[in-house]
Amino acid sequence: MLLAMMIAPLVFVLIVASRPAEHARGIALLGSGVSLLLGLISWRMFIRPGGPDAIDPLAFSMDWLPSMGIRLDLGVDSVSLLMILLSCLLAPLCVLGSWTAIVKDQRTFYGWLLGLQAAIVGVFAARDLMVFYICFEFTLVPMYILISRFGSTNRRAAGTKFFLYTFTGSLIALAGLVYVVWFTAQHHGGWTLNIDRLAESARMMSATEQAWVMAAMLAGFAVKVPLFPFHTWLPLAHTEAPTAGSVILAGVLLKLGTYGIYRFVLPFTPVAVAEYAPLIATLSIIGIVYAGLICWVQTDVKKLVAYSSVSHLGFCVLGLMSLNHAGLQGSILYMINHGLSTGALFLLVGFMYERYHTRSMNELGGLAAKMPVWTCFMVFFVMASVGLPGLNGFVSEFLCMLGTFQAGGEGGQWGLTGYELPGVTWGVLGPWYALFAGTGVIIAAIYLLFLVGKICFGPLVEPVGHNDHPGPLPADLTGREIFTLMPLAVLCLVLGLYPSPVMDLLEPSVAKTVAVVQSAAAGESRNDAHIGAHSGLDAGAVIVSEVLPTVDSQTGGVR
Amino acid sequence: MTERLPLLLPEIAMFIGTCLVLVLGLSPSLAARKMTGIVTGGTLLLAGILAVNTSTGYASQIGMPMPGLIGFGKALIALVGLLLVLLVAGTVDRGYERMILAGRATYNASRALRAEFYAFFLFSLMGAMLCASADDLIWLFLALELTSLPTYVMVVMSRAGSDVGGDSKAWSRAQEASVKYFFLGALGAAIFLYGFALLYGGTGSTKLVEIGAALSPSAEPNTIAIIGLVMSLVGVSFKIAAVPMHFYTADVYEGASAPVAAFLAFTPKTAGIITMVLLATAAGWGYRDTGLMIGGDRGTLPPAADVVLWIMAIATMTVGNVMAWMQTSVKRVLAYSSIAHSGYMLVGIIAGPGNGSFEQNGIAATLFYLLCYGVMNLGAFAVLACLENSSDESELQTVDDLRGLGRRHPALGWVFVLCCMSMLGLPPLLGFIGKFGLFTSGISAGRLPLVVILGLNSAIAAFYYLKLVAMVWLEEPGDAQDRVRPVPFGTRRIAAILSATGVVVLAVFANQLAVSSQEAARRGPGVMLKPRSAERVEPAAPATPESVAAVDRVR
Amino acid sequence: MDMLTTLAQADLPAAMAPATLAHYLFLSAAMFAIGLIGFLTRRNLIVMFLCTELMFQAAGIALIAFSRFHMEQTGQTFVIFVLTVAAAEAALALALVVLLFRRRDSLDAEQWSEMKG
Amino acid sequence: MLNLAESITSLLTTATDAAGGLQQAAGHGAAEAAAHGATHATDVVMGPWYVLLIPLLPMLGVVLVTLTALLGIRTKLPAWLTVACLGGAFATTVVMYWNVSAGPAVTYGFRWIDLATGNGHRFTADFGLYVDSLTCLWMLFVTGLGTLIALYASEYMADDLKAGYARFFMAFNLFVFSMACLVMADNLVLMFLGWEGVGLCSYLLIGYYFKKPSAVAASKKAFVVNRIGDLGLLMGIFLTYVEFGTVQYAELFPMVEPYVELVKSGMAWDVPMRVGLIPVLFMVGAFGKSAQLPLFVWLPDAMEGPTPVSALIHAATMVTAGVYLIARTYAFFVVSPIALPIVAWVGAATALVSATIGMAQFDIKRIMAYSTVSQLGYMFCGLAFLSTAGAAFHVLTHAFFKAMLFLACGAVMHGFAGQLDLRKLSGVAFMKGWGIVGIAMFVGCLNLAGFPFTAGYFSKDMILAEAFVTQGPGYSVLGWVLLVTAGLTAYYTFRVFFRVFVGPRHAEPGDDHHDHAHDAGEHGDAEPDHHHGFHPHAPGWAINLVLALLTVGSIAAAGLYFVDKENHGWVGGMIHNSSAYTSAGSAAFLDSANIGMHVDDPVGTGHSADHDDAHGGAHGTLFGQDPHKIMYYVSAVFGVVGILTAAYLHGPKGPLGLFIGGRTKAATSRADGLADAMMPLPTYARNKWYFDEFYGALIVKPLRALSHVFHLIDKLLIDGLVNLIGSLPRFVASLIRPSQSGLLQGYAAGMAAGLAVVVVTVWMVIAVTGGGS
Repeated sequence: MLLAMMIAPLVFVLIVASRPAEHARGIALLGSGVSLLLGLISWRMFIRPGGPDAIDPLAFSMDWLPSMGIRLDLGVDSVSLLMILLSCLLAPLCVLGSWTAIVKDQRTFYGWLLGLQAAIVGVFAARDLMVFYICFEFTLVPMYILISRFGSTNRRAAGTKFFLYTFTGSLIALAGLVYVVWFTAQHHGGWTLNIDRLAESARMMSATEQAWVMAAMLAGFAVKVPLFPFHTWLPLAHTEAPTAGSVILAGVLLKLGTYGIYRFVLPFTPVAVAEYAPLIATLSIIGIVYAGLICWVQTDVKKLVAYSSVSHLGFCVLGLMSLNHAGLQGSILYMINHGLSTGALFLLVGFMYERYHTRSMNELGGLAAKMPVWTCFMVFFVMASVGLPGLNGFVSEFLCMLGTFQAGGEGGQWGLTGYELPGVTWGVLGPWYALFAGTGVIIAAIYLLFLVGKICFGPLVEPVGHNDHPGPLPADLTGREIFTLMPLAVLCLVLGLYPSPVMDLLEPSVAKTVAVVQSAAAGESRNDAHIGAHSGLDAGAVIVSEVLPTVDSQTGGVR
Repeated sequence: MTERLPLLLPEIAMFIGTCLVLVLGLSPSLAARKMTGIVTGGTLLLAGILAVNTSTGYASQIGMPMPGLIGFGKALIALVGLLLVLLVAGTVDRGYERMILAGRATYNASRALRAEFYAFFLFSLMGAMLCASADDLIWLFLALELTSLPTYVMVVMSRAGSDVGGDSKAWSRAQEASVKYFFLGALGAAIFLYGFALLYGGTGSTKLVEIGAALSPSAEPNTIAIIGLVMSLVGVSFKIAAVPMHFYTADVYEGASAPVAAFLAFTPKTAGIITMVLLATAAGWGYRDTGLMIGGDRGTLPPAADVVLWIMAIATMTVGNVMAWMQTSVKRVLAYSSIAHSGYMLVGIIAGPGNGSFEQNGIAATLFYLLCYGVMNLGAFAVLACLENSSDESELQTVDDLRGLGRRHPALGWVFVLCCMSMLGLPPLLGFIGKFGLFTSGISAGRLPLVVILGLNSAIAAFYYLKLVAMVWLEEPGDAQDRVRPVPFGTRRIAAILSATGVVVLAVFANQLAVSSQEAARRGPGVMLKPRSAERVEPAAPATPESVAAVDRVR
Repeated sequence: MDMLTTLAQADLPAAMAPATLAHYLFLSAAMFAIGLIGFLTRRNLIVMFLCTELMFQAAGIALIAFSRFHMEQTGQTFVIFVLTVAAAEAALALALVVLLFRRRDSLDAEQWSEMKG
Repeated sequence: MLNLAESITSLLTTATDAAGGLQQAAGHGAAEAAAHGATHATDVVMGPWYVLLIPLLPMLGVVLVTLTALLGIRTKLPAWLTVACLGGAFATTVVMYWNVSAGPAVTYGFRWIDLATGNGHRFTADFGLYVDSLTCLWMLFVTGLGTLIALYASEYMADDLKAGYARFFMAFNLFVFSMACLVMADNLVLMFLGWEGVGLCSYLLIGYYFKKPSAVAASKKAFVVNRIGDLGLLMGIFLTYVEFGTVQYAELFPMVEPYVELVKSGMAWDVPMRVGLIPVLFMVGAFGKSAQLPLFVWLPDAMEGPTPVSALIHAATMVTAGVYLIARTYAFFVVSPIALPIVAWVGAATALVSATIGMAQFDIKRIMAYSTVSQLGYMFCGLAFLSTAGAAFHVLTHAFFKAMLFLACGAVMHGFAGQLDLRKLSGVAFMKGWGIVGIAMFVGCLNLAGFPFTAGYFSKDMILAEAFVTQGPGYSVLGWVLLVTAGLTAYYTFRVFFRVFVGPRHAEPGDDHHDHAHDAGEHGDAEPDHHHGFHPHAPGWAINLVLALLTVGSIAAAGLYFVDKENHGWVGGMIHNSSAYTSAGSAAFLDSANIGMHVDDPVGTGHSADHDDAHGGAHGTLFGQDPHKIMYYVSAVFGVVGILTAAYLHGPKGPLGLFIGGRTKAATSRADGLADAMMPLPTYARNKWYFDEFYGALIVKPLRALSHVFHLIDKLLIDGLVNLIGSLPRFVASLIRPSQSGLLQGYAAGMAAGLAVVVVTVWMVIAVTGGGS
């Protein structure tokens, strides 16, 4: 099934390539629709009754390069599945959103859009390290082309910077990951690239090794997220990218970084994470505040939204660093929610750009008078982005901050006695982190309302000469555009008011990860104190092997 | 000595083919002369088939140092050679044949170069093949020289008639290239020859196997042999265009015509890499193949050689990539990038064979990468060979000449982009898989800094490859690009498309190639290292039964 | 160092006594160095080529000396091959030199420095 | 070994917990609701299903109104739909009130945020409604006033039928929904949803006239300032969860009881600091939402919104959310030794400061806004003085009379084209058709001024008396401050009445001649034709009806004081049965033990309005008398003096100026001379003591400058660093490039040098390793 989801877009790429350009968008819509359909079917199959022990029809496994241990190994847990669903949802919306915006080279555009979709599914579905990495890297190409070929004036520089920055980072990450593979081969039963098996053995690495491996992996993932101070490529890329590119970039590609942290950094190097979580959390908080404040002084709408992504994903990383259930669930929800709301914001900005051909806030204002429907959506998604309770952003932001706040039972700000409090969990952060991150919520309100106040409200300002050249589009949104935004709006509302199905789905996976991280890291710190560092590893190993099967059998673990 | 003959069947076939080509080339009939190319191709095909059928078992029986390498190396050379044959079509005699057809000249056997060109072509490839079947320094020396000498001539020849077409600059450049290539080549040859002499002096034998025994850790310290070994490696690095012997590369590739540059980027480099692998294996790398279990002794390079190779690898990668960053000429970009690729391959040689399994085997990774490199690099050069300026039939010079190639000539554009992306190491193309092998083996050997530098270099490389890709694919062609037209040699296009196909298809089916290169990297059982003293045992892999069992990979 | 001293003090046959292996090696090294320095300093292509020949022959001397030292023939065989190759190179070099001289009426190596960077 | 075993055990526990959580999560369904309710504390019963209608009906209103907008209906239909929905909600509330039991009841809606947190606990914040009498009290006036004001707005907003009518009513409905969530939530997080939801509606409605830059700025300011408070509240919620492991009221309140007991037994300082911090954090939220110092600056600006909005949201309901929060979580406040004193001081300071500002304003709506802030200060003081009932009663009476005052002002504004300047209006009550407005205004003013025997009089007295009864740091000083403020309130209230509603008839229309405020931005620079052909249009039936009802209501509200005398009035009774009482009742013992530590009698015979039989002990006095008894007279004196002052300074000549007034023109009065004499204080007060400028200079501007600096840092330093690293290869290349000179000998020299380096390296390595390999 997952394989079909990877192949289907590729088949449609071939069809796009073989048909005339004017059919490209229709075929692309069909293709992305098919993948959405497949995604929904997968979801149905995933949540079917029968429990996790039943044979999983989604998974796929095939030898590819056995001499390098590379297997085409696909499977999902709930986290991956949700991310796949998100990308499946955004793909047709991107096609619809670009329906009239892309006029030249439609085949290239839509072909690569579909190719990107296949790669993204691959990233999330990969159970094999190399399949993950291959897809992870391959996403760069379509994105590079979308930015560099279909972007605005400074597109080439933006595309190159995007490509080189993330490529460099991920090569270092590859070194770290391969080190883990080698470590596994040396000490734990031979050469394998299976992510779960690697995770099990990676945890046996010494604290120093883990720290280095974590640093290497973060070099790849932190750039992708992007975590402050590795974020400077993002505003540039977003500003220059075409609407669909921005949507996918913000909606899914950035999540590859946080997903990477969740999938690799946490389970591979729990001890190091526990040690350096305060540092990473501090960086994310700086990012939240810093990027938020920068948003406030932007004049380019898209750049503002781009910086807001930096700020928002700070919450996401913060949640991951809390290393507890609430933080992790919040973080994963955040990935989805940010994809929905920021994706929608980019679509909206794109629709506006199509009409006014400017993104400068100095040339625009009071568009509510001309585009009431657009304004409604804008306010709605801005509120989702601000984290208004009742919409999706709140749930995830709340949980991220809650996770951060309550984390700190041992080595964190609650101190060792923290366990006496019912709400304190294991972790190394604490209330101060949550408080400082919380200022980001205020800042988000400041800059996003600044944005809305400037371009939606106030006296009408339009670019000079705008009325002289009316485009083919009506002043307000067309039915197609509303249709594009509607699913996102509905999902924002549903996930804001009734997130429990998603959260229940996430709970087993997250519980497993948390158990793994906490047991390894907690084992390490206890043994550090009493037995000494080296034997601590063995103890951690024992603990993990004792605990994991238990968790597995009860939660289903990874499918 | 005759027991070696069965292993030399490909070379013998090639020699016969060469003679045939030389004879055919004398014919006044154009059709017969055109047959030379076909005969060359046929010869290579035959050699390739013979190479594939080389009996590794037999080779190890007669004590070849690396029995698997013989078949693999030759097959690899024949395979890429076949692509090269397609590519070099029309390199020589183009203007002359046209004059004959137009009746402005009559056929004169001493002016026609075609036969000689193909003969040299085959000789050079034969030299590279002989390297693969070498077990002796003398053999190695002769094989290397046989590889190089024809190439000097080919560089001059490649532009011999170009002033007829109107491109007088090319002719002068070809001469400059050949001067630099020949003289520096001689200097390089002298250096590795001197190294060979010292190696012989230090060990008392020219046999690689015996040299290896003399250099083994348990033997007496042997300064002369070590210096000889290092000098040989440095001298041979001329062939692979590695620092500090890389200076000629860019100028020579620029001066030679694109097909010949492609040839230069592959054939001597292959010979050089094979030589280095043989030397490194002789001087330290080796592991015992103990039946079911692979593992145990993986040997070590002499520290001096290790340090020198380490420096060379880093310098080569870095110099190649940063210099390529600065270039405006396409061929110079590709030349410097080929320097960088040599640096990558040196990483594999430094990493050594590990426990013998592919993913930890640097030697296998190097050999595998050699194949990848051969295919993808050839593809990039092939695109250049497929295009010319309509005014004077001169080759494309600057990167800007490629602007909008993907729009004007989509097929060539795709080939170029795919090959560049593959050289960049972008998954899932062939180059990535090659580089992945180097990555894993380097890390397995505990060479993390080296691997990280390799990674960073790939990133630097990404910049200029991306520039090329963007130029070809993303830019709109301008008026200046109107004069670019495809050359009238269809086989070149076939070569280009074949290599691009290879970049994709071989990646999918890379496993067989990986297995073969793993076989090729295996040291013959007849040449086990002498047992070493206890304190030399690598602490990383204590040879307990558990760990031995652990290394037996679970797939 | 140890190897060299061992060699220098080696108990050689009486006929060779005045000249030890070390002498030959120093000669060969000197020739190699002279060849190298000559290659670097002379501008004339023919002289430069001769310098490379000098380096080849330096290797040859070393080979023969080692061959004698080890009391076996491989080294000498090697030298024969070296000479052959040197001859082939010489032929090539001469052809090239003629070609170049025709083009530029000069054999100054600096004449050919159009391509750089 | 022991450690190992321990850790294994603990880990196994963790894993099991996680699994347990899963099983719990697995089978959630309708039946789960019952189980859910059952897990609550024992004295909490399942609530009836129909209370869900109270939030749902306004939500239905949102949907229906949105549909009308989508269908392009341009009639008053949205207003009628709103009135119907809100009326339905009100009716349901009344039913709820009738059926409310002694203890709290929880009605379970659906799962919202519910997850295992891995430490053996779950974080559960579902959509559930917690109903006790406090809920009923608040919901009664929220839905009741909501219905009335919707009716009023149906006429008031009629000018906008073409443009924003549906938008207005959608936000209006959404507001009532959010308010219902806020008030009825059974947990802190759902309460927070309502809390932020009302903020959103406030934002949308303040910025209703979105073409007016001032309205947009005001809406933004309101939202952002509220967010600052919200952050405090959020942190408070987190801390609550950490401390108690739950955020559900039903589980929470019993857990606080032990601490209350602790305080009762005189060990107030033994309560953990964290617990004491919770109310402080809640307080920050309350100060933001209820516009207390230092976060009050948004409320006056919020008057940019349409007047019905000001009446409902910014006077009657939303701004009392802070009071509600404190009342709801009163137990936390009681156990904290610092929380209530802070509330008291802040409340009193706010009351005084905003009253002084209100005295100097000319915009009648702003005067009302400042008076709202001031009255909210009273309410906070009431809470702080342990008089939850007084505070709640004041909330109720204030809701009625302030809504009425606003609506009356709104009627004026509506009738005189947006004119709000009291210098340009006079004698409005005597114009044709304005009678009801005048009466309503008069009754409202009497209430606000605390004129004897009005509802406002009784509710204010309850608070004022407690100031002298309750022991606390400087509470008696605060009592005097509040008394003076009461006088000031009376003055500025009647200043408005005397200037605008009585006296010579005069009216200059405002800017919004025909098109109402809606297009104010567009003809800002057009020459307004004020005096030509302007006829004020008197309010229609809807406005008059609503005003009349409210007038009756606010007069009748006084009667509530005499119902259920045992509990100090009907409101007291309501409080008595709610969570605010459970604690406040205990808190009756507290003023000595907790706040008044220095007082000798710790056994606890302190006072509260809820506790009238405890008068015998050591408590404060006023003029040596029981403050409860004497306050009726004292406050009446202050009120009357304030009114008389207003009459003297602003009243017109004649009986309506109580024969002491002397004003003959609309624009000037005796106060002008006095103001000149007091310069510059009136100017300062008119500029609200430069709070905005102060914040601007101290926070906003530096923050904005910081943003610019960050932007520069980002562009130059961080991106510059990236680019620098990016150009490193180029730099290296430029170093290497000379080696590629193109000269044969140069290359040979390079090779020779390389060889030399290699040989030297080899020698060095051999020297280091001692030869060999």
